[in-house]
Amino acid sequence: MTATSPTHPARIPRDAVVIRFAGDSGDGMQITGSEFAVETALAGNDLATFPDFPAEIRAPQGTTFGVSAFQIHFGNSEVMTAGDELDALIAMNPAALKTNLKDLQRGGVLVCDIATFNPRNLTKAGYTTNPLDDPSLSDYRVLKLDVTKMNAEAVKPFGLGAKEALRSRNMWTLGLMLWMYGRDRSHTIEWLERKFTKKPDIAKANVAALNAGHAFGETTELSAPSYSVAPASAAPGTYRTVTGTDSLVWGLVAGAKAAKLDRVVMASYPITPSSPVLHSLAGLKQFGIVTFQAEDEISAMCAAIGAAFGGALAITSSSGPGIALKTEAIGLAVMTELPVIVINNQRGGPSTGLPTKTEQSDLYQAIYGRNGDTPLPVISTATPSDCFEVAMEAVRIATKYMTPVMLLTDGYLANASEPWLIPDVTQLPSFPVKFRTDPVGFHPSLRDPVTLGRVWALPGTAGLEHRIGGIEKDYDTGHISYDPDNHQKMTDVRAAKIDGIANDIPLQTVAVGEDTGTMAVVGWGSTYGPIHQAVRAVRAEGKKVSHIHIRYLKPFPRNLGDLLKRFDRVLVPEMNNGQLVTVLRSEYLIPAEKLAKVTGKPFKISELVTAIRTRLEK
Amino acid sequence: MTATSPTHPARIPRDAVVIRFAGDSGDGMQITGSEFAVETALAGNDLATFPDFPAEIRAPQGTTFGVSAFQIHFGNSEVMTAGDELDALIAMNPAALKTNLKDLQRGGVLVCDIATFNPRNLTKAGYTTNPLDDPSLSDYRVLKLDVTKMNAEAVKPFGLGAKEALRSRNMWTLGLMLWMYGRDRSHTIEWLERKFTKKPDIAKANVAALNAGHAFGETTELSAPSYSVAPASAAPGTYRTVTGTDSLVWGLVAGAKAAKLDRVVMASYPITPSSPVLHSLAGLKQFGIVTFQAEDEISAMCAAIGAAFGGALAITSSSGPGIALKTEAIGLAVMTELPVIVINNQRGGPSTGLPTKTEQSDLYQAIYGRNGDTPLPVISTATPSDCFEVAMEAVRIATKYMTPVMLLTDGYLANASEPWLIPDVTQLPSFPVKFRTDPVGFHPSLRDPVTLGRVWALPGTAGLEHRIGGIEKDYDTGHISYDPDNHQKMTDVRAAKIDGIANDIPLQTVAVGEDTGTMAVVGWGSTYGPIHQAVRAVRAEGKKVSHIHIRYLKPFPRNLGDLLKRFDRVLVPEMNNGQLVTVLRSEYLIPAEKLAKVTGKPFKISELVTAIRTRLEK
Amino acid sequence: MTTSTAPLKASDFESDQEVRWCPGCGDYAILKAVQRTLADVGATKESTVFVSGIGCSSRFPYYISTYGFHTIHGRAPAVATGLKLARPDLDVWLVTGDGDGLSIGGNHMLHILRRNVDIQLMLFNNEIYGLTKGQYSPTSRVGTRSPSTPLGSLDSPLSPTLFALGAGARFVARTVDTQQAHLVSVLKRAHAHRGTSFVEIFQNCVVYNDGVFDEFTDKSVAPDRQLLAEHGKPLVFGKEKTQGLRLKPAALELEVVTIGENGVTESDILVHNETNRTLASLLGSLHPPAFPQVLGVLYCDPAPTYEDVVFAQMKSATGGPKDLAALMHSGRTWTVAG
Amino acid sequence: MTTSTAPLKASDFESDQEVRWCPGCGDYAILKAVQRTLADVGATKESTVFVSGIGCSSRFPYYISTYGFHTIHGRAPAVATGLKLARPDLDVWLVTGDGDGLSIGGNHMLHILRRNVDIQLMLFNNEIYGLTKGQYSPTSRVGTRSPSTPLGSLDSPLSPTLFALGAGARFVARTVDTQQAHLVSVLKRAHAHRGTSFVEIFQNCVVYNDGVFDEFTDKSVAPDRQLLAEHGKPLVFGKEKTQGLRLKPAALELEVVTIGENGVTESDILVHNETNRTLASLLGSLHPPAFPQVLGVLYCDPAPTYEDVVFAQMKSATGGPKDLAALMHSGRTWTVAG
Ligand SMILES: Cc1ncc(C[n+]2csc(CCOP(=O)(O)OP(=O)(O)O)c2C)c(N)n1
Ligand SMILES: Cc1ncc(C[n+]2csc(CCOP(=O)(O)OP(=O)(O)O)c2C)c(N)n1
Ligand code: SF4
Ligand code: SF4
Ligand SMILES: [Mg+2]
Ligand SMILES: [Mg+2]
Repeated sequence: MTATSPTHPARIPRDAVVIRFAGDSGDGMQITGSEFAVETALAGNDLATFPDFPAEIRAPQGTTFGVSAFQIHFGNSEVMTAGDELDALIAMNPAALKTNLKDLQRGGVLVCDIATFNPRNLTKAGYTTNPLDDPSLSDYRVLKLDVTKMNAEAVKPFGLGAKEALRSRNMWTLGLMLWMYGRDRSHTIEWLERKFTKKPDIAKANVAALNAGHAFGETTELSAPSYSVAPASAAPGTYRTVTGTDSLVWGLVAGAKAAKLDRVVMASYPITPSSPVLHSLAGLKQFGIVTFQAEDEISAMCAAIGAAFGGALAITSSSGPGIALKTEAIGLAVMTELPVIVINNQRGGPSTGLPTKTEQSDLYQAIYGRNGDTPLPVISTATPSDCFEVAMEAVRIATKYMTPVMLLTDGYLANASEPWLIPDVTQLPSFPVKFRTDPVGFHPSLRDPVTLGRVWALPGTAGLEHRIGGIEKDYDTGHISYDPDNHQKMTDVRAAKIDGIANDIPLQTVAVGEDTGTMAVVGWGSTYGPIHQAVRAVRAEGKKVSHIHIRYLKPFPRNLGDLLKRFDRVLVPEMNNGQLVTVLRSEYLIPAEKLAKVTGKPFKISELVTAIRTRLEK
Repeated sequence: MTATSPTHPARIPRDAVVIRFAGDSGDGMQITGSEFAVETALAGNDLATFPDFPAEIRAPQGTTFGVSAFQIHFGNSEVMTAGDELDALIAMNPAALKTNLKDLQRGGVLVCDIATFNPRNLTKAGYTTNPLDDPSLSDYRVLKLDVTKMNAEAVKPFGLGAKEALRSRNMWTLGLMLWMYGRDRSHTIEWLERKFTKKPDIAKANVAALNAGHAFGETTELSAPSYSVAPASAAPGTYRTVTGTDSLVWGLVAGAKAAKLDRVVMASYPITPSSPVLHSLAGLKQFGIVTFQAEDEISAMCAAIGAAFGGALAITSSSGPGIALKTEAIGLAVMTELPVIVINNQRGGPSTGLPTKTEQSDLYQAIYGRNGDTPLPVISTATPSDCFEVAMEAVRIATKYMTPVMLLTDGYLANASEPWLIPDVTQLPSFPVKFRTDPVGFHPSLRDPVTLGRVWALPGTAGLEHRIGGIEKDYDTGHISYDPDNHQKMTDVRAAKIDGIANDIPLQTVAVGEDTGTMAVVGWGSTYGPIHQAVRAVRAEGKKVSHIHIRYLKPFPRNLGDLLKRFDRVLVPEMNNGQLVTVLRSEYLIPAEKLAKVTGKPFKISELVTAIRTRLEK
Repeated sequence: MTTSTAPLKASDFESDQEVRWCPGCGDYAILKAVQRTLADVGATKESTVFVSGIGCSSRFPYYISTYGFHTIHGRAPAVATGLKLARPDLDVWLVTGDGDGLSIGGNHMLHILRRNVDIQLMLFNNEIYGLTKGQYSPTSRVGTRSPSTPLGSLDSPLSPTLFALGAGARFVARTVDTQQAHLVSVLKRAHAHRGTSFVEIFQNCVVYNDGVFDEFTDKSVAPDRQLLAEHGKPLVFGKEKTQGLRLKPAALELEVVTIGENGVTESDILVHNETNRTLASLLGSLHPPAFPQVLGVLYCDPAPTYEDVVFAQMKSATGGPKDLAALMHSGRTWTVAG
Repeated sequence: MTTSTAPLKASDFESDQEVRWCPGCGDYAILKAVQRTLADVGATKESTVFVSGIGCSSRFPYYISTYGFHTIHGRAPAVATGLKLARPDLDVWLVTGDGDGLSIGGNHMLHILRRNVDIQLMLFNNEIYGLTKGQYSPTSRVGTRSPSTPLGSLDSPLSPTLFALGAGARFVARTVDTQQAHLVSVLKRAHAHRGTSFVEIFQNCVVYNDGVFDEFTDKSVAPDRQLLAEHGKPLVFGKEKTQGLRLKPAALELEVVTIGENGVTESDILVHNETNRTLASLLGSLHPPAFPQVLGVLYCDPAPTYEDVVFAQMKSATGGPKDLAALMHSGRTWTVAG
């Protein structure tokens, strides 16, 4: 921790803070934010971050649609969302100000690099007058700094080109913000030196910029005070920050290990926001992981099925439109009873919709979206770190029940990050698969009497030669059968197998509050954070409201119905037009109420608090 | 009507009769049955027929899986199903007997051609002993006739080859059955002469065979009596028999006419049992209908979308697996708000499933099976003739609301046939579409204030140049928009548009019985006939049971909820594992009960009667 | 509104939408060339339609003031086929990328080419998936490092030209984003050709695959690495056009020779015949440095278009019932008296 | 059970399932030939897998006593690719039809060929959709009357050979269902070839397209209408093998000549070189009556298989964390003391 200089007013303590770095795509806001997050994590705060990329690959400089932002929420106790309103906003250019100001709370700190507020940039951002010169910003604590100039001076000694010099502006800003919140900067310096080992001048310049920004805060009388946020109490152990993508991928690796499957085949076709799963796994070849970028999603799903037939842990991942293309083949996996992990990184629909925005509107598709009576298990992820456990569960269920499993996550979780207590690998669950080898009494249609899972018999095993396919098969022999009663029997067993999983998953717990009350706020997926905080808030007002978050969507936990019936009302906030609520109503005949938000953005805690309050008043 | 000869015992009058012609694929059972049906229709009976083809294209002769059958149910009052148990079975070979006997009622008439009951055929059919020689058939009135021999004699004069002679066996049998039920045979003779104009000998031989069979019945003392079935009372007008495929196709042609669209583009990819729709439309080029056999279902759906953009009536048809492949593109049609008729001829699932068997297990897929919040109207056909009206409705809704419409029919209806009062074309509804031409104030996003249907502006129209696509569009301008509130608004308007259709469709009526009672038996699709008859049967026992059959599945008719709530219980028989019942429960929170049959076969009236009775006793 | 009386200028084909490709993207140059072409061929806004799939390239229709349809990934050929079957009167252009058109859309590409639907098909080949941030594509060279192939790609790439010829295309051409004059001339040929005109445009993705075509597009080497094929003209290249292609006797292979060196004369140089499929595929398979990259119209051998035969057959289909009533009364009917 | 010690006989590869093709279907002959081939190459039941799509032809796996997967329509190449990526040790055969493989499955076919996955790919080409009762297919000739084309088909057909060559196939062969000896010899070549061995088998559909290949398969005309190409041998045909193919000088075209007539000698006849893509596509585009139908291995030019390079790259990937714990601890971590 840097001590604040004596001449400087003491830091104002805060429980939690939300700040956002916003600038042009080229301004390195993602790196700036991530580094701030690291220093914050290392300072012992709990935190949550969310990056907001522009929809365009690389929009023209200075345009509003080219703005890239990174938000971080940190505090001295459990932090579960990236935060609603901003305490501080860093706007590296007019466009960044234009697009982000609405989220800054009154009295919040606003840092602007005045050098960028030139007529050209102002018009590009759609300003007719310079907001820095008119009263429009009077509600905020504006720091009008010529970052560009001050930074240029700081880096001058290293003889960088104008362009290069400009590039380090973000480090100057980072330095200032690290000072403002009393964070260390040694890890960032370390990192800069590692990153630019081959270009020592650039490294030095960036470090100088960082220090200059920090020094500026420390030595100047700023019109904005500085703050301190005490560390959060955390369980002992080794931590790191993870995005949903990181922990999902590691969960898959852990799942393969737990299943004792040393060949993993991941077949996928790139699509936003799902591609990072493919990218990460492509970097893990040393784990015996084969990644296959197929020609399309149909091929990816079918390749996964082929790999499963061959005895590998088969994985495919995509997003809504790609999952739509996979549905016919998913039916084949259900019919042939082969284990495949199907990951859906949900994004805004319908059709191409809002590819870069988050949504959870593919639940219907996951549960109902196939021809025929074609049931399969559906599970979902709630937080970035939760993805690890859910991925392992997907592997366990798929291999134990010989079925494709739909794992629903979304674009928000894929990119959001939070600190994670790294698990002890020796303590992780283990569920080794058994391949059939004994030819005596073998039929491809043999089932485990308990799980009803079909036998997994691999090509290459002498005496188990058999044929599978998408046509209905005889219950006893596994041969093609057009027999009416057999079709009924197979339809029933396919359904019973999936329903039976309910006996093999944890009972539904209550995330916050009692298991009875005036209202249960029921969610699934990435709405966990905001619902959690909102329920806490209304409970603080003495309301008998509980938060129930469902991971297992098909089948539901055995006790879910009884649990929900112990509440006077059930409110179901979803980032879709009301999908889980429909399923709950038909399953339990309870008048669950829909609370839909379909804007491509996560719920704000405040929105939920208001919604819960008003419903309770009704 | 042929008078029965004096020496002959008088015909026994019957209200309704079910007979089935069964033989080898090569024995011409379909033709025989169809001809019997025509003569029966012309005799003024109401009737329903159902062909049962083998799954294999052309299975080896004499095998059980090569048996082809044709069933006809006719009577002196409303006939609504192809019938449960058989009054008479014609088995042209041992395999036909083996596979069909179970459906013949005790005391029923069984006609066998003994010539075919030779060791070779018996073994092929899986008989160890000849059933004609053992007591196994003692429950039936068996006519052991050497049809082969008698027919050979009858056709000898025309010097046919042995093969050719054998081929006319079916006409001999037809003649006998026409006599047995007192049907005329003049139209069949007419038809034979037309069919074989180029081969007069064949024509003569077949006519001779027909007459011989008839004469045999008339002149011989048969161990089986003959019957008479009085004509049913029918509304005046011109009738014909239609299969579901016929009336569906004509309904589409009528729909195009009503919409004043003179270009129809039907894009499809062959699949059982949907191909006949493509085949029929391919024969109607003179109506300005373009049929396009695409490279796959995705292409078919996309070509339909392109055609709709161009201003044609766009149609695509498939079955479950093919519809699965279309789902991504269907989302594009929803997003771009273009009218496309999507016909799903349902078959047994999951995956390839039971391609030649009927099922109605694609309702989930139709209502929920897409990524994103992607609502579209779903309507269904109940009987072969009903397909005509439903097809017209699909065209009306699609063009008026600018939306793809899912039309659900099934393999049973596609092939089943019944008499149809041919409508007067001048009396058919008319709903001409209006294409936008005025550039003043034009936006591609303009909507009809009432229907919320988007404007249909065709390429080629000067001043209306615009761009559409699958990315979310601005409500006002139609340009790409990533704006959060706009996405909410567009999601809401897409939902409101579809829900609004409820105000533009007939209120739900009750098919049989009162609009209140102890039980409503609620069906959809091709279960209409059996439910109807079953409900009548239990009502005859004094039970307060009504039959409600839903054509409009999304949205439901406005009054459906209230109507169902006026019954103590709601039973939902479906040829799937319980799909409509799920939708009804979530929509109206009523404890609707599932009655599932997933055997690839239609419900039997008796099955339903028993099911209703037992539920009522519970 | 457009009354489309006066001939339109290239600028008339600019839409009101802000172009959102990365600064320096090759797509800008192609956009300009297409607008120029539309003006030069006297196209009208109202009867011209641009259909695209998904990808950076497929954003194209938004930037042209004609009708446009930004469809879904890989399906533009199917949508365009349906559009032409409904409206053969329209002048349809198709825009696709190497991923959109040859990865997910390969099957539709294959079938529109063999059916020979009358459209102009522009494949923007940047050998990368631009929109999804840089994964390798079916045209990426072996060893391409990308997010999904951190150690280099392994799949041997497709040659769009050879694929199109194998699919039965009747018009196959290649050109380069930055070579405006050549680009426009090729696009005009494509527009003049009736049937599916397949045009592969080498397009530079400055962000994810910058300079991948430099080996033959870079000003410094272009003259020696490019052969601009013209029908009926000898296949020569080089600053002084002293190098040319010669057919190896009886070997069915081409070789590079220099006119004036060891007895080679003009007359030894192979003359381009754009109606010869075999020659086209030989030219299409040449690559620098050993050979020049052959650009221009490699193959053009017109055949009836799909919509022409479809509507000709419809015209000839005069049999069967003429109207709905007749249709419904065809076959066996009976009447119940009132 | 099989211990697969003693070499297996063709009959050992018959499954216990009743074969359900139409009597007289060409598929029976192919089934026999494949069983014969498996025995001859010393295949084992347990390490052999047949993967198919949907169609009459795709029923094939049920009739072979090895492992088998009857997948979904058109997707067999994708399933086979996944299988090989999991299990490169398996000997995989793929069975598809002209509809399954070239209509709905065209894209997967294209990509498995360019990737060169090591399988034997048999395309049963009967120029029709058999299973769905006789609609025309992408290989049906123009004018084919079928349920979906009552007045005759209009789409110009694909040539499987030219398509495969355009896709980058490294092994392309053609043979006929009824010519057992030739069929078996070609299948053995296909099995011996490492990579995707594309074998088009002309197969007669007795029910929906009977006799469509008679013009060159009928006993009476076969010798004069078939040219059985063999690497290194002159391309001759005819009862007395007196007719042959000659390269038209400088025209990149082939012509039929008769040895002994107007000065033509053996030496004028083109010698088959199966490593020459251009020759292969020239031979592939010849059709009776003007030319013979060329059968046999038209092209064979081995390249590394996809799975070989995939697993070689995996072997070489030694960087990065070695185990799960190391992976999860990679990058920035911090410790909270207990
Ligand atoms: C069904 C589906 N799958 C995947 C995607 C994601 N996606 C969009 S564009 C694209 C590839 C674009 O590459 P290319 O066609 O070469 O166009 P470029 O961006 O390079 O111009 C992909 C994989 C999608 N939008 N839809
Ligand atoms: C997704 C899907 N679409 C369509 C079908 C229907 N279908 C089954 S086989 C087939 C074509 C078969 O033709 P081909 O591949 O040539 O095989 P053949 O029967 O001629 O051997 C079609 C269209 C299907 N089963 N699945
Ligand atoms: S990513 Fe590449 S192709 Fe896409 S716009 Fe940017 S430069 Fe162009
Ligand atoms: S339909 Fe044709 S291809 Fe299919 S089994 Fe019968 S003969 Fe063979
Ligand atoms: Mg590209
Ligand atoms: Mg075929």
